[in-house]
Amino acid sequence: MNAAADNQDLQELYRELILDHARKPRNFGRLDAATHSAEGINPLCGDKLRLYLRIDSNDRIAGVSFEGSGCAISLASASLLTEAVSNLPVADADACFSTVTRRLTRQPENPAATTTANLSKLKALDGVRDHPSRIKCATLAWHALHAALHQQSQATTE
Amino acid sequence: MNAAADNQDLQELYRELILDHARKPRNFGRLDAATHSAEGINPLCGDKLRLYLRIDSNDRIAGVSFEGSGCAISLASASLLTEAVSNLPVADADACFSTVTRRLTRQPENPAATTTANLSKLKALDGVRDHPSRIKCATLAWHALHAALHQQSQATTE
Amino acid sequence: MNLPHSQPVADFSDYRDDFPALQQSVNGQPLVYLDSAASAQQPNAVIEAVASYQREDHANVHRGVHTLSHRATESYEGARDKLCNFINASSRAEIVLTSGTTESINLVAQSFCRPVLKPGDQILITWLEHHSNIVPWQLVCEQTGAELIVAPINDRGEVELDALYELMTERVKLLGIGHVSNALGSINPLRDIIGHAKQAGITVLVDGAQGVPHMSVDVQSLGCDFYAFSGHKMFGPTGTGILWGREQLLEAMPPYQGGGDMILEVSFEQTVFNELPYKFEAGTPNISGVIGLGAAVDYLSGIGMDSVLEHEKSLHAYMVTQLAAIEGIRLVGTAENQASVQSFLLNDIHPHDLGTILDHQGVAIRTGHHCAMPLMQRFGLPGTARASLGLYNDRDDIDRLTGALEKARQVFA
Amino acid sequence: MNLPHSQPVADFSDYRDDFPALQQSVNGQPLVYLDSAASAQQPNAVIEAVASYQREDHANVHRGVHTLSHRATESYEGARDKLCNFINASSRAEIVLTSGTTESINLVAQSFCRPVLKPGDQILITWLEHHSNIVPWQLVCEQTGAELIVAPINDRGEVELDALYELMTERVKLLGIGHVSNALGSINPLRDIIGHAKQAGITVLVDGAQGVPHMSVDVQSLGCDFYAFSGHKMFGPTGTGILWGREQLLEAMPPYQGGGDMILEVSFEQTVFNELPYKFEAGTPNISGVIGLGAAVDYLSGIGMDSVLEHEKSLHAYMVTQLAAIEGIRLVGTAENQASVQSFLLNDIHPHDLGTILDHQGVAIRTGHHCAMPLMQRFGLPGTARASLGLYNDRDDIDRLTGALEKARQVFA
Ligand SMILES: Cc1ncc(COP(=O)(O)O)c(C=O)c1O
Ligand SMILES: Cc1ncc(COP(=O)(O)O)c(C=O)c1O
Repeated sequence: MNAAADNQDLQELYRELILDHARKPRNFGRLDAATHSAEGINPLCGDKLRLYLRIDSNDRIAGVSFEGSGCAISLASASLLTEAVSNLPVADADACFSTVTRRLTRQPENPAATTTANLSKLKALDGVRDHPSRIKCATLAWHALHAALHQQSQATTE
Repeated sequence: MNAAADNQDLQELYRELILDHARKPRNFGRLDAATHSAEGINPLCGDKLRLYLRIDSNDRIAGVSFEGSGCAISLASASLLTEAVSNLPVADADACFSTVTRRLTRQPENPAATTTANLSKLKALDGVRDHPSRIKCATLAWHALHAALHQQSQATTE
Repeated sequence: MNLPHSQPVADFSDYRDDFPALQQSVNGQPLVYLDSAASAQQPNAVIEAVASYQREDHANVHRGVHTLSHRATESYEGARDKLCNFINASSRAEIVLTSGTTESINLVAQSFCRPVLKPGDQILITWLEHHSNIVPWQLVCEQTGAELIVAPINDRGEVELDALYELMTERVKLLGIGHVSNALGSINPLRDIIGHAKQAGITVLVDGAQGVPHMSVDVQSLGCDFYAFSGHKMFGPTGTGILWGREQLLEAMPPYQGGGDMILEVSFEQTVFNELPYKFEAGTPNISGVIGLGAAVDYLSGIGMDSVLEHEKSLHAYMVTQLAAIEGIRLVGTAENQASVQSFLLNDIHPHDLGTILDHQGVAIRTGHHCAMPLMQRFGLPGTARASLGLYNDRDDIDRLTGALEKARQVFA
Repeated sequence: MNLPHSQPVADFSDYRDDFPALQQSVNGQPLVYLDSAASAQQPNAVIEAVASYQREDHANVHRGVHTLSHRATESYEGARDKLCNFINASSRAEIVLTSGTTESINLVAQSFCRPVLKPGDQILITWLEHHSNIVPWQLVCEQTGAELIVAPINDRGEVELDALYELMTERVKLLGIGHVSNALGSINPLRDIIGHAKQAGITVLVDGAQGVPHMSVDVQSLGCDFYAFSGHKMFGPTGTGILWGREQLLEAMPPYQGGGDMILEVSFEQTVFNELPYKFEAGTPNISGVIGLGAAVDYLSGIGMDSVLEHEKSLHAYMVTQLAAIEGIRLVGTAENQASVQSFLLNDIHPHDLGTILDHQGVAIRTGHHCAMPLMQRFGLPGTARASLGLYNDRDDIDRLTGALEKARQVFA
């Protein structure tokens, strides 16, 4: 990050990792042979993305991708999501949803939601916790994940 | 008026003449062979009265009466009105309307509105000028008169 | 063993000091405000909440990333949460913010009833209702060919329950009923009435304009389907109101007004409406008013609505005794279960004249038809004088009222 | 000989001091408020008018004989008179008080259009419109089978007049058009447009939400039939709005909502509606809000709307020059006649991120679709960043904006 962003807070929010994932989102595009999908809409800023999942016969996420448009935070969060939940069992992915959204909204952890996933990269999103108006951007893709896993077609953050 | 009404203002409003006309309204009731009539409604307090006129071939008010219900001020004003305009030429009665409503609302006199009617008794209504919320009670019958003279069916004071 | 339920009555004289409007003189006399059923005064906490919001936090809500917009949104939505708790709604999605009881009822008439009403269908109300719980139904009946039917009341001003229940046939699509009559103070036995309506499969809207300011309201335990009330009668700002409705019903209703905020996506081909409660909140809301209303809820919660009811019941009983002692008085509305409001007449003095004479003595009452003309017709009256209580009134106010009435009697003697 | 029309520009820095919200710091920096198109800040005169009304004069309006009720009614109706003068309406009967522009437009859609629209009829709008001037028409078209048609705009954000005029056939029952675009700032050539519409026999509603706060408006000389605007964008309280309509049209329209105040007489057989404007004002109005709005009108009249326009035009020109100098900026909305609003993008930074970075530096702008999604689609954008001016802004604000944008560019470099 450029030195001109002299503001500590701002650096926390727009970390290199976030900017990198926002510029080059991973697993971007429609997923062939998706079995599940859901749309996430953030009416606050018009962010809108669609998450695709291919869940195999072992209830494992064999494929994941997203498409859509949004701010750096929501794109980066979606991109990081696809990396985190790839190859996870469905129950584990659901636990990720719970863990991540609770952390971002500063709620206590849910002891029932345990996951084997590596969520360390997602700490890069922690900066939004000091930007209440941006938390919904960071959680948007996760709500879409939750909706897709639970066979709902749409999630909004309002 | 009883001595207990120790308030000057209140005495001004509820003069003996007003109370007398309110208790025993003159020319009360439907008028046989009325040629003109109009209803006056004061939505503020639900006062509602109907004014009847019999205008003869000389454009003179040969008969006048009213019926309805209302507060002391509106009844007394209507009663005084019937006395004042009885036997007046129509144009004269219209001038009375103008003179009385202007005086009660503290507007300058209309030099064009001259009348031969004796309006001295109507000075008893002057007390309402210090009770803005009651002025409409005092003018209600006069608006009905104006409406009747001008062939409208209804007048309201709002 | 049961613990006693009654608490020591709070000292309400302290609360009175919170209301700046009550500290003034009117026509040379300390003001006695007995017109809270028309609109209540506001405590400093509400006035200051509105002013400080405007001085420090104002911006448009819901769509802004900047700090003020976020602060405004938090306070505005925070007030919704407070209202949700206050009436024990099961979800904030059920709290639709409107401009008042009147708009809340019109919303139900137009969005719930209009799309489904057919000729032959009926809307059921009672003779006690305020115009706001009559005219919206008349309009929708005219629009759809449905019929408005009215349950009778007795001479004390109580709904005749047997007759009401008899009218509850399968033709009735909605019952609109007041919680407390603004003109007579009668408190309807809602649990009973709603129970019967539910058995008959009838949707129930409660006009709670005079309920919420005076007693604790739990919409879930009441069992109704809609509950409408106004901010300005519960010590909050004008231009604010609430429609509580069951989520399921609200979900199925089309929006009432179109505009900003109530949509998720607009295109000329297709518009997707927003989630509850936003689907029913088109355009920039009354942000400062709602924030003030939130402060009013805090204020009332601090006192406790059960204490408020107890205080007002005891004051109402005192008022009835004192009024009854005046020569020539006639009480209008003598329901067994009554509080906070008393209508009356004095000899043949027109209520309007009574109002003026009392005003002269610094006593503010309402006179006229109280937006309940059919009720007045039922009693054969053009109107009544009405003294209505708020939590800030006390026995001195009642004594001033009766003293002023004595004078009026003498003026017209 | 003509006297020169231009006056010396008033010193607007004095006015800025009247706005307490602008005296604060946000995120450690003095606040620069560039979001007045969403909602304007209020001068002390308005905040104090509301608070002192509540402290001293509050009661319900229109129906009370007591002193407070009379005072409240006088102030409330006095505000209506001020609004009547401010937009040069020919009569106070034409000033319908609503909760905002959105409600005003819905009122026209439901009371003017709904009863007469038939399949085959059309409502005409433009691509520039705010959702509040789109969705109410979509709803009424769906209710009646009429069709919503949309006049195109060019890449500068100007309505294509030829195309608009071509759409003005006898099928069109109403034209709904904004005075000033809230997203792009384009000022529509209303006189021309209304002239054409009138020749085609088309009723015209102007969405004046962004007109009244920025320039002097004379509804009679504009020649339109309805003009809708909001209090909160003209430095008054939220929850207030105005529908101006020609008396003749309003007279012929059925009421919008039913309730107290909008009736003369209610019985279960027949209800007689009140006169204008009360026929359209059901229930207790936003009394304190309207009184605050009256104070806002006084405040604006004291400055003079022509001075406001001049001030904002010159400031807007400065803003455009300064923005254009930033590397990577793209101005969205470059109409020839434009004032008070500027939309833009910076490189490929999402507007939302821009908003956050600016907020960090104390600069409040709006980002997103500005309740004009179809317009955004027209430009192929998910949204823009928008800086909008009020009379209190100055060149320093613009310099702070451009400085903050430079930083944003660097963060995302
Ligand atoms: C052009 C335009 N029309 C309509 C509206 C709606 O106004 P309100 O939200 O006050 O009803 C707005 C503001 O949001 C606007 O800018
Ligand atoms: C019983 C009742 N219903 C409805 C209303 C209407 O409330 P509002 O005027 O606040 O819409 C009132 C008050 O006027 C009322 O007392």
